[in-house]
Amino acid sequence: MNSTSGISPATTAIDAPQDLLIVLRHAPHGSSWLREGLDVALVAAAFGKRVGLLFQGDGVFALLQGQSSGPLAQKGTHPQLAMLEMYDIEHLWVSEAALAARGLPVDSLMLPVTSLEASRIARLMHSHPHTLIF
Amino acid sequence: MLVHAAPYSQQGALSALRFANAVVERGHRLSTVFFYHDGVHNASALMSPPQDEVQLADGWKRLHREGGTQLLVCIAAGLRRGLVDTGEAARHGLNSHSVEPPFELTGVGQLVDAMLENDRLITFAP
Amino acid sequence: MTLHLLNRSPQSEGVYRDLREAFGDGDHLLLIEDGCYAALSSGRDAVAAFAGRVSVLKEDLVSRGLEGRVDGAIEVVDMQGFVDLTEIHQRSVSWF
Amino acid sequence: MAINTARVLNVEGRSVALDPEGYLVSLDDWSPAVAEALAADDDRQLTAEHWEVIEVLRDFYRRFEAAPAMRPLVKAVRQALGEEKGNSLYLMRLFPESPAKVAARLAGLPKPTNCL
Repeated sequence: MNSTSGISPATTAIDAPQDLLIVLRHAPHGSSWLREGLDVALVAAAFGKRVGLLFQGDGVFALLQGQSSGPLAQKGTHPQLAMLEMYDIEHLWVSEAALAARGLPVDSLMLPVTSLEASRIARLMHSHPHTLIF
Repeated sequence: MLVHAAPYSQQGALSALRFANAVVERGHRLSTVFFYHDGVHNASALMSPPQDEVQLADGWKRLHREGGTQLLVCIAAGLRRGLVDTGEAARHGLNSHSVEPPFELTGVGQLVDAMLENDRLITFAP
Repeated sequence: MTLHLLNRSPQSEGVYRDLREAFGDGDHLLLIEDGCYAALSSGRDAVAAFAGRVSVLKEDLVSRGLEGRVDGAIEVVDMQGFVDLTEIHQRSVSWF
Repeated sequence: MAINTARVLNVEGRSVALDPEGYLVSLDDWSPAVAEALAADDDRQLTAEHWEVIEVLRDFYRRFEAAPAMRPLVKAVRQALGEEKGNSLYLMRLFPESPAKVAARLAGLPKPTNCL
């Protein structure tokens, strides 16, 4: 099943491999993995590389609405996600199973993403020449 | 090669060095080691492990000396964690530094370039 | 064809689950560091999905006292074998 | 505060601490008068055109909590001020050397990490 919202399917098709795929597997705030993974994505995009993001595992929590730096006074990653558009990073994929396991409906997320079932995730990885996992 | 693991905290730093040596022994060229996340601590000039333990810093420097491997340290990840060379110390008004050649502070852009220019990238994580 | 490196024990179920999603035809898994605990017969379930396409790094087994306990379906490789795998597979990713 | 003060700029009777590269030590110190003083310190004169871009930068920072690299800066300027100004030539002319760095300093954004 492939559900899209907001972005037209043409721009999120998995047969549109980017120069670099960044896989984000860690939740916000608890570690710097998500932040530092997004930093690599942003820098690569600033250099004119085409970058796609795959949210997998706890990385899907990055897409939750209502995040803030709040009482932690620690920068969150939600402004980085909001900024992706300014860096022309438009290919956002998410693991359907990871969302389901965490009880998150795809239309409740802060950005339009394409959710992928497992077999399509393997194909997504294969179609990209370079992948980094964070 | 991309190293995220801190020295002496996680095995990843040692695994990376052992793999690097094996790759070089096989006759491959290891163009770049890029240190990111907690891996930036591998660049500390102040590491002082006991004599009877693995000398990681010597191992990294040997790769540079014998094979010309670039030892690149992410500047943004490094600055946050206290990995600073003389140039950045001046830029930030710090009166000491912790990174010396052959380690070089550099941007993430260099990681992206290295990834696109080389035919393999192997990551060692914590 | 991708070489997947994994360094977590099978008790870290999430990372094995994510790897299963990403593991494609022709891919290979190399267990390193604490990942070598998945090479024991007790780890069979964790790596069942990759059957026949799993190796484990010998030096990590030996140092952990596991060399004689590896499940028969898993191939033991030394550091040279690790290099071989990176030569055979054009891409590699690391799971942690 | 871990950021070192190298010198102090006097703006309308207030002391504004600067780091060794002339960036604000405390981002809260920023005001339009501080921007003018930072520019004067650089031998720059701010025109209405400069101010438009500084406002775009401050808005960018408010929205995304980060200073933009050159490409997204160009995109943000294009979105706010139109095609004519949303290009790197225009920005290079306004802020010679490095628009993303120079304009970020004047706009009171954090010092770039030199990451690019």
